Amino acid sequence: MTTAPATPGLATAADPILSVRGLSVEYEASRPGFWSKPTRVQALRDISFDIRPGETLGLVGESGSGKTTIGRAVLRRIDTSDGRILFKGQDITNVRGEALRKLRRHMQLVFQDPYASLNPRMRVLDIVAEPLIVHGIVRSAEEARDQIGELLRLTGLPRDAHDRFPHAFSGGQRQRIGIARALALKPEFIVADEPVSALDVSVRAQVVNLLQDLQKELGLAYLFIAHDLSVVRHISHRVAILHSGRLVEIADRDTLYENPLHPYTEALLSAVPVPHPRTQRARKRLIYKGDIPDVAHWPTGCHFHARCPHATERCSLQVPPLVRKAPDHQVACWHR
Amino acid sequence: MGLFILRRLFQGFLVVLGVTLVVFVATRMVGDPAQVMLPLSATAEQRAAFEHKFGLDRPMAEQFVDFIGDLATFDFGESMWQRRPAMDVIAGRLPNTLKLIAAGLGLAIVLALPLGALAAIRPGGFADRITVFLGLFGLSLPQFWLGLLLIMVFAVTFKVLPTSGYGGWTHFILPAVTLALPAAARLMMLVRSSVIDELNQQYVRTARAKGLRFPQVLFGHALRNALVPFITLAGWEFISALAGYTVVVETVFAWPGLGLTAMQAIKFSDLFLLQAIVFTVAIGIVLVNIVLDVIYKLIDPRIKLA
Amino acid sequence: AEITIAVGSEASTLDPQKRDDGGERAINDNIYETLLARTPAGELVPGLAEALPTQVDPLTWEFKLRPNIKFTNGEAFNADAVVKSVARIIDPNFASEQMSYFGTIAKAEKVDDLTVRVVTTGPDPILPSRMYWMKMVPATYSDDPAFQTEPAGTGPYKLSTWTRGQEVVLEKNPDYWGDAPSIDTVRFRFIGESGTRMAGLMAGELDVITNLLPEFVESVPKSAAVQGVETSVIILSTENEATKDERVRKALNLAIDRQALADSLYSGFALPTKGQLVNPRAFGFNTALQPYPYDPEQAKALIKEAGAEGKTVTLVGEAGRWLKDRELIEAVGNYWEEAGVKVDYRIEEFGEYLNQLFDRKKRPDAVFVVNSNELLDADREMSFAYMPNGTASSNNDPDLAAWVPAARVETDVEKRKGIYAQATQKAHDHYYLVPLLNMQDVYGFSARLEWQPRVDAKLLAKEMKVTE
Amino acid sequence: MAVISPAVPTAAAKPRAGSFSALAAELWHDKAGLFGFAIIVLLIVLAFIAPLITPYDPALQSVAARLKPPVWMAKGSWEHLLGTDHLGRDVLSRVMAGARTSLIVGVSVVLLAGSFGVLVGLFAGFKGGRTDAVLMRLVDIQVAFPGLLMILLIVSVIGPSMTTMIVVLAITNWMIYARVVRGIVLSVRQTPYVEAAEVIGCKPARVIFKHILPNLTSPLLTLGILEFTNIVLAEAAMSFLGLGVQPPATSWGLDVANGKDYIFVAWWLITFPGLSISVTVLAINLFANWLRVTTDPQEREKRFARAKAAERRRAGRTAPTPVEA
Amino acid sequence: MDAISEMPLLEVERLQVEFDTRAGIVHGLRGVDLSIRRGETLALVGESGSGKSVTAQAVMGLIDVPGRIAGGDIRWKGQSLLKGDGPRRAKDIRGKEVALIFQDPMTSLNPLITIGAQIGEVLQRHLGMTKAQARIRVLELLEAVGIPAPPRRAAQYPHELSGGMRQRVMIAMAIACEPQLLIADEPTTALDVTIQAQVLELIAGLQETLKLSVILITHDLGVVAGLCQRVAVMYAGRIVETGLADDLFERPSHPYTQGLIRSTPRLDDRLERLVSIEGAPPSLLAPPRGCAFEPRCPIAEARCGTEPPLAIVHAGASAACWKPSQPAWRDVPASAEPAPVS
Ligand SMILES: Nc1ncnc2c1ncn2[C@@H]1O[C@H](COP(=O)(O)OP(=O)(O)OP(=O)(O)O)[C@@H](O)[C@H]1O
Ligand SMILES: Nc1ncnc2c1ncn2[C@@H]1O[C@H](COP(=O)(O)OP(=O)(O)OP(=O)(O)O)[C@@H](O)[C@H]1O
Ligand SMILES: [Mg+2]
Ligand SMILES: [Mg+2]
Ligand code: NI
Repeated sequence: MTTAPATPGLATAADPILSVRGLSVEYEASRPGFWSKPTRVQALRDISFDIRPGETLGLVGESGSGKTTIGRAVLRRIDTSDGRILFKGQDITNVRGEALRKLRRHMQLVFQDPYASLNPRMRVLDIVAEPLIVHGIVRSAEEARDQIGELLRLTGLPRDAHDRFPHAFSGGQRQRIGIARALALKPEFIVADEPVSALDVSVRAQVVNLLQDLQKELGLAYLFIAHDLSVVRHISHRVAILHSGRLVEIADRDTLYENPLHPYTEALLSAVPVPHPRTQRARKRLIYKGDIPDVAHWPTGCHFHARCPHATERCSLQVPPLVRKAPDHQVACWHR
Repeated sequence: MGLFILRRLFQGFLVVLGVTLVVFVATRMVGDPAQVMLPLSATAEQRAAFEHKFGLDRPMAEQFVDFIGDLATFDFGESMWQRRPAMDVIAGRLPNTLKLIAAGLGLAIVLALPLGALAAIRPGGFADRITVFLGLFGLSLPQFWLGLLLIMVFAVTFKVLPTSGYGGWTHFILPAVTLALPAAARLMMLVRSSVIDELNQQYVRTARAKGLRFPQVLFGHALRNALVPFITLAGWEFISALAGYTVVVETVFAWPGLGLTAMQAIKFSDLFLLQAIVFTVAIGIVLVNIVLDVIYKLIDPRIKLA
Repeated sequence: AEITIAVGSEASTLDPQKRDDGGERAINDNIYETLLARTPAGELVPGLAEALPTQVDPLTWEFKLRPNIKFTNGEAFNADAVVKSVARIIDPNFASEQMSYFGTIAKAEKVDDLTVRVVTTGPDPILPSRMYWMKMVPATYSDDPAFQTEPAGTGPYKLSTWTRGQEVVLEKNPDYWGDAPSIDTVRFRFIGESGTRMAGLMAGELDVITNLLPEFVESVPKSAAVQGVETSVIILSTENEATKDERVRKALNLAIDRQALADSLYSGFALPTKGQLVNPRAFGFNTALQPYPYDPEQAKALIKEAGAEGKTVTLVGEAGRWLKDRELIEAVGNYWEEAGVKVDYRIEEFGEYLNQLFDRKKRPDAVFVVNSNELLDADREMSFAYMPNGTASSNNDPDLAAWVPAARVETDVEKRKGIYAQATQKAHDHYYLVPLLNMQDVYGFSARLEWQPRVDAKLLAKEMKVTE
Repeated sequence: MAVISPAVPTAAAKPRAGSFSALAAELWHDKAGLFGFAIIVLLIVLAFIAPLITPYDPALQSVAARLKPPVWMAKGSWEHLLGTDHLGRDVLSRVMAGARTSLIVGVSVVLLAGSFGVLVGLFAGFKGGRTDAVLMRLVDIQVAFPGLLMILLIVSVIGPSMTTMIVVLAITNWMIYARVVRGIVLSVRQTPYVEAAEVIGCKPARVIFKHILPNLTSPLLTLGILEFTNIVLAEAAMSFLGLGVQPPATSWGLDVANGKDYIFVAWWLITFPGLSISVTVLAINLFANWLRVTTDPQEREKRFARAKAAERRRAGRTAPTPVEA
Repeated sequence: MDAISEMPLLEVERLQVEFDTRAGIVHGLRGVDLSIRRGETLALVGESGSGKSVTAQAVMGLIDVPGRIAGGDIRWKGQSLLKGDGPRRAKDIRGKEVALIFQDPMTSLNPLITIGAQIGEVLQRHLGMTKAQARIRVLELLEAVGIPAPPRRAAQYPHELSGGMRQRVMIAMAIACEPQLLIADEPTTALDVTIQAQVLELIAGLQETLKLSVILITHDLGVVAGLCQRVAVMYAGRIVETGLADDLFERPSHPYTQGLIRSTPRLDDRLERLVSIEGAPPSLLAPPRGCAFEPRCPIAEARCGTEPPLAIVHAGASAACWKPSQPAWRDVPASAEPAPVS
């Protein structure tokens, strides 16, 4: 049905559309005084990955681990403190101003919250046409009516959606409006930041399927951020696991789900409940004591060492690098 | 905390400095004190002598350097109007104003907290509508009018309270009430709306789900959490009273306070006294702000004093 | 008995020679005394001097002092005290604000313990009046810094307490040389707002309030009025476009119904001026002059004739310093507009008002002032408003420029009177001024107080009585 | 068990929420708000047509007709419904004319201070970082500046007049707008749809004006209206202290100040202008109260539900069992 | 099973809750029937807006303006909490015998009060403990919910704790008076998977040791599967199906339940395309007269225009459907056919 399972190697052939190399991001946490230097929190440290055209990279991690931050950094919504971001081979780490605005035509964002991400005061037509207007492709929303109609059809919205306001739509439909807006500029790459987390199970599938169909039709590449491992499994070609600001494992989807290497990935996978009583009861679950480390006070060494059953002295002192264990499988652990 | 206070004191110092500079320039433009202070018939020589005595005949820059020098020693020169050190004049008046503010604001707080909480229990209910109306009414009374009215009723007609002046506690009642009513109304409305807000918070639901009795939910949780905005506004009331807004009350009740003195200092173009008053008040405001921040910290553990 | 008197402003010092403000005067008039005094009606009588002074030569006046008088600090009142008082007040370093009253005095000399001569720089016919204004201070103690706050005088009262910002309390001086006053304690309270003062009187907290609004005479328990020393006037500029035409100035004078203003605005507690600024009680008052009549028709005609119809007259004034000043200004302006000119009211803040008043280069078309004359001598009005280059005058009449200084040194009483008559007549005929009203001082009393207010507006507690 | 579901009536035709007639109906039900609204309309109308309908020229003096009491008092006459003042001017005419001053001063100050404060707030909130810190520190300094003293100072430098007063009040009142706007901008900037606008490549101006500004209208409206009441009171207080409007212009505060000396013989001099201030401010407050609730969707819903609950309670007294819908 | 013969602890009967909104009356609950026995774990599942939280709030007496209980009854151990002197008795029952945990632990604690004091409050209120007594018990409770270093934690404020810890505090507060029934309204949705597992484990443990009855509200079928004996499925303000968990997952009777299970993505399956239920739940402003699921139901027919009663389909399972147990989708597992009770 989709390209993904049959041809995992297909995308490899092409050059990556997006390459991230050694990316680090810091946030200014607070400025104690006007003259004093702001204190900084490291949100991301030394992140590297590639996304190839037409490919979906699933990004999974706990809340606060920095998923959104990666998305924002890649879209150049925040400045990086280190590392490089290459988009179609071009270094975009430091573009800003008008050049950045131009770049927006090629990369877009789909938001988590279908309710808050649409301006309640604008008609659907205006919302979807806005990218075209600000990039000077059309002069008014009316001019783009037909073009927008096509987008609405593509995203499965009713034909009469044009002149209605967002509040007249259900959550799933709103998410489609958001996707239509993202597609208006015909981007090659879309960051989808938890696009289905706020939706009910019964409609979640609609959006996931839509994203998959669009990918097939338009050859889009996705950075698909989610915390729900089951959904990620359905849409991704490859999956990256993020843990408190570091990538701990990145692999081809099936490899990761069937043969996780990092203890954190294992814990994550085992913690996901399966909606089948007997199976669920029979499952062996790894429940590790302890909490997710706090960004402001990251531990030394491997960030997982406090909760890890395999942790040794070394784990608490040295940061394990991300090493390649198989052609498409990298992991950051001293013990694997 | 100590560091925080130090830093705030330093910032406050800058603010005070800025304020004083503005006042220095502004006061030089107010008018010629020699004309105002001396009788209409004073001769030119007398005027010159006067200006010389107060150093007003020197270039502005020179005066300014002197002024800054004296600032360091809290010396604001002699009040031209009272002919004694400006700081002495203030020392005599400031306590009266502070007492008035304390009485007025204290009364306002005592009125506002229970009434606001009462109104918030059932928004739109009878008690609420009555208190809101009273509150809005209190907000709408011009203070000078209210003061005159109170004097008419309580001092002249019923002769139960003194009409004006400073003295025993009976003298405090009318001015304090006049000062308190609008402030009480503002505070009351704030208490009401923030308690309503707090009562809608999830943690209040938790408290109710715990089976706590309503008074405890109201006073132990909602009202307590409503205190932060309340303190902000109460502090603001204090500051604005300090910043001269007592002058109307002081005028109506012949209250020997700082506001009235400031009015007179301006009337007499008493530069030195004016500078000293503004300086004192600015310091007062800065201090009040610091105290407020510390109070916030005591109430709300989430606030970091940094 | 104890009484409470409300005054508008607080004394800034209790040194009787330093400042020139009403708050200080009200108190010190009861503590200190002068060589000469006046009866309530204004007649000069001996005070600390035994008799009126005698003139030794045109520049020298001799005073005989009463014996056996002591200041409350124990110092004796004698020639030394007088010499000291004079020397102190005219010392340029002392910078007394009262110097305008004593500018002509050169020195005082002791003849013997009870005889003093006062020497003037030129002939000064009004020296006796001046000495009625100079309070006598003790010879030694007056150099003490404490003197400013702890006064010691020869008067019927001495200071008991002074609570800054609130009140000054005086108590009877047991060693007073004159008749013992009937009031034991006098309390002065400082209340700026007239409404608040009224309230205090109505509530029975106050016994005497000054500057009672005439409307309230009916409402207060008791009241009294006396011809005061203040006269309101509008000074017209003879240079300015709008007012240089004499016909216009005349019209502006004829347009005003002074009697109506006095009757309604001041409820009758003011009198229309008799065509001059000089106070009717003062030396030099010209009895020959008549009030300008109220003739709106002629005023209109004159304005038309002068081609001033619709021209703007700038009327500079202030508000709040004198009784009903703003109302009076507005009312006068209104009359003028009826006569056909446009009035540009400039009610300025007091400092700015003074700037305009004193600005010799740019005279406003019309300035409103209230002149007060405590010395009761026409020289005051003359040098203030009549003589070109006077403090507030706006004409350049060469005659007036010559006459006024001449009168100032003329010691022959009749000749002096003659010069003033000429001067007032000239100003009257050329309409340099728009004299408005002679004000009366109106006092409000509590029911128990009995007192006849004085022409010189002094609040002398020793003359007061209470009935219980 | 068999539950027979109660018949559910289809929702009756209702005015579309948010439409004008719905608003009007809502206002009609809030008597206090309606009262406020009516007074405000009256005030505005008065301010515009006062010169046409005042019985007398408000500055017209008649020394002969001074201090006439209102018509219902013993010596009152129909000529002067609310009596005359100490210069024989018609109090009713002056009260009507005073509305104009209050309105002009209030509106100008709110507009002036509002636009400046909004600009500063927008700029600070949108730029963030150091700009924000500097601007907000400026606001702090100005807030720490003794407000009334500042007013007194400026007025004594420039001299009192209506323009001076407007400028001075604007100078001392813009900070609140800056703070409120900055706060809203900061929070609205965080909302996804504003982020979305930036991501699709909107220029900052478009983001601010198309996406952020509309969020400001209702809080600013409410704030502006409440500030308006403060200005009316401040204008009155300044005029009372002699630093405000200068004659022959009139203002309620000025009239109270002029009349205060006559409080014992002519109570109507301070009563009518004083009452006008009170009623105006009260009316605006009542209306603003209604408006605040109406522009806050959550509060608006609650108000509706409370009204319903009260209705039901009243109905409940006659029919105690809950009616099944 | 013993529990079955016993009298139910809590019974909800034909409960109706309505909300007054300007758009009209929202029929939040439209006759909910529910009962739970001692020691039983019941899951309440359903789409967002189906009325799960409102049910819990109604039981806890937290329905407030704009909402109101418009009909039906809630009985605790056989005695009504709504009628007669019920409301008064309810005050002492709530918080003591029935306790509630909210979804969002971030906002459910008072930020200005130490967690120790917040837990202690319940003890003082219901068990009449003194402050000192309460303090000791608080430490035990914190220990019991697995919070390390209780004395230090008790003196901390909510913002100093992580989300998982706060939820544990909420649980400690709920079990403080050893209630008989614990209602947990989506206790783990705001938490991460690994922490979620910890909390669920904790609830399961407590249920065992304290012999608690638990109503677990969730929309995550996976959570239900691990923890609950019985499941009630809600749709548009009604219970559309109840049954034992094992049965219900294997043989869902109501088409909605079938759809729900079918669209839940599973970690352990490899379907490339997710499936969903087309359409959206009906507006509760004007709920349909008939079966509320009818517009979305692939096997709807004419009689679905009248409301089906909640009727027993097979032992231990009831469904509100005219065509219960018929597979509504072709890809629904074959086990959906009626089968004898095992
Ligand atoms: N503007 C900011 N200022 C300071 N710190 C921030 C800011 N935004 C995010 N952070 C911190 O950076 C870390 C990473 O945040 P991020 O939003 O990327 O997490 P996430 O993985 O997307 O989490 P979630 O699943 O909750 O969306 C968090 O700990 C967060 O507290
Ligand atoms: N305060 C309210 N005003 C109006 N309607 C309300 C209110 N609270 C709840 N409702 C309505 O009641 C219905 C049930 O809401 P409820 O919160 O019980 O849903 P839920 O099943 O808990 O959903 P979720 O999974 O999103 O928590 C919803 O349709 C909702 O719109
Ligand atoms: Mg995120
Ligand atoms: Mg819920
Ligand atoms: Ni049934």
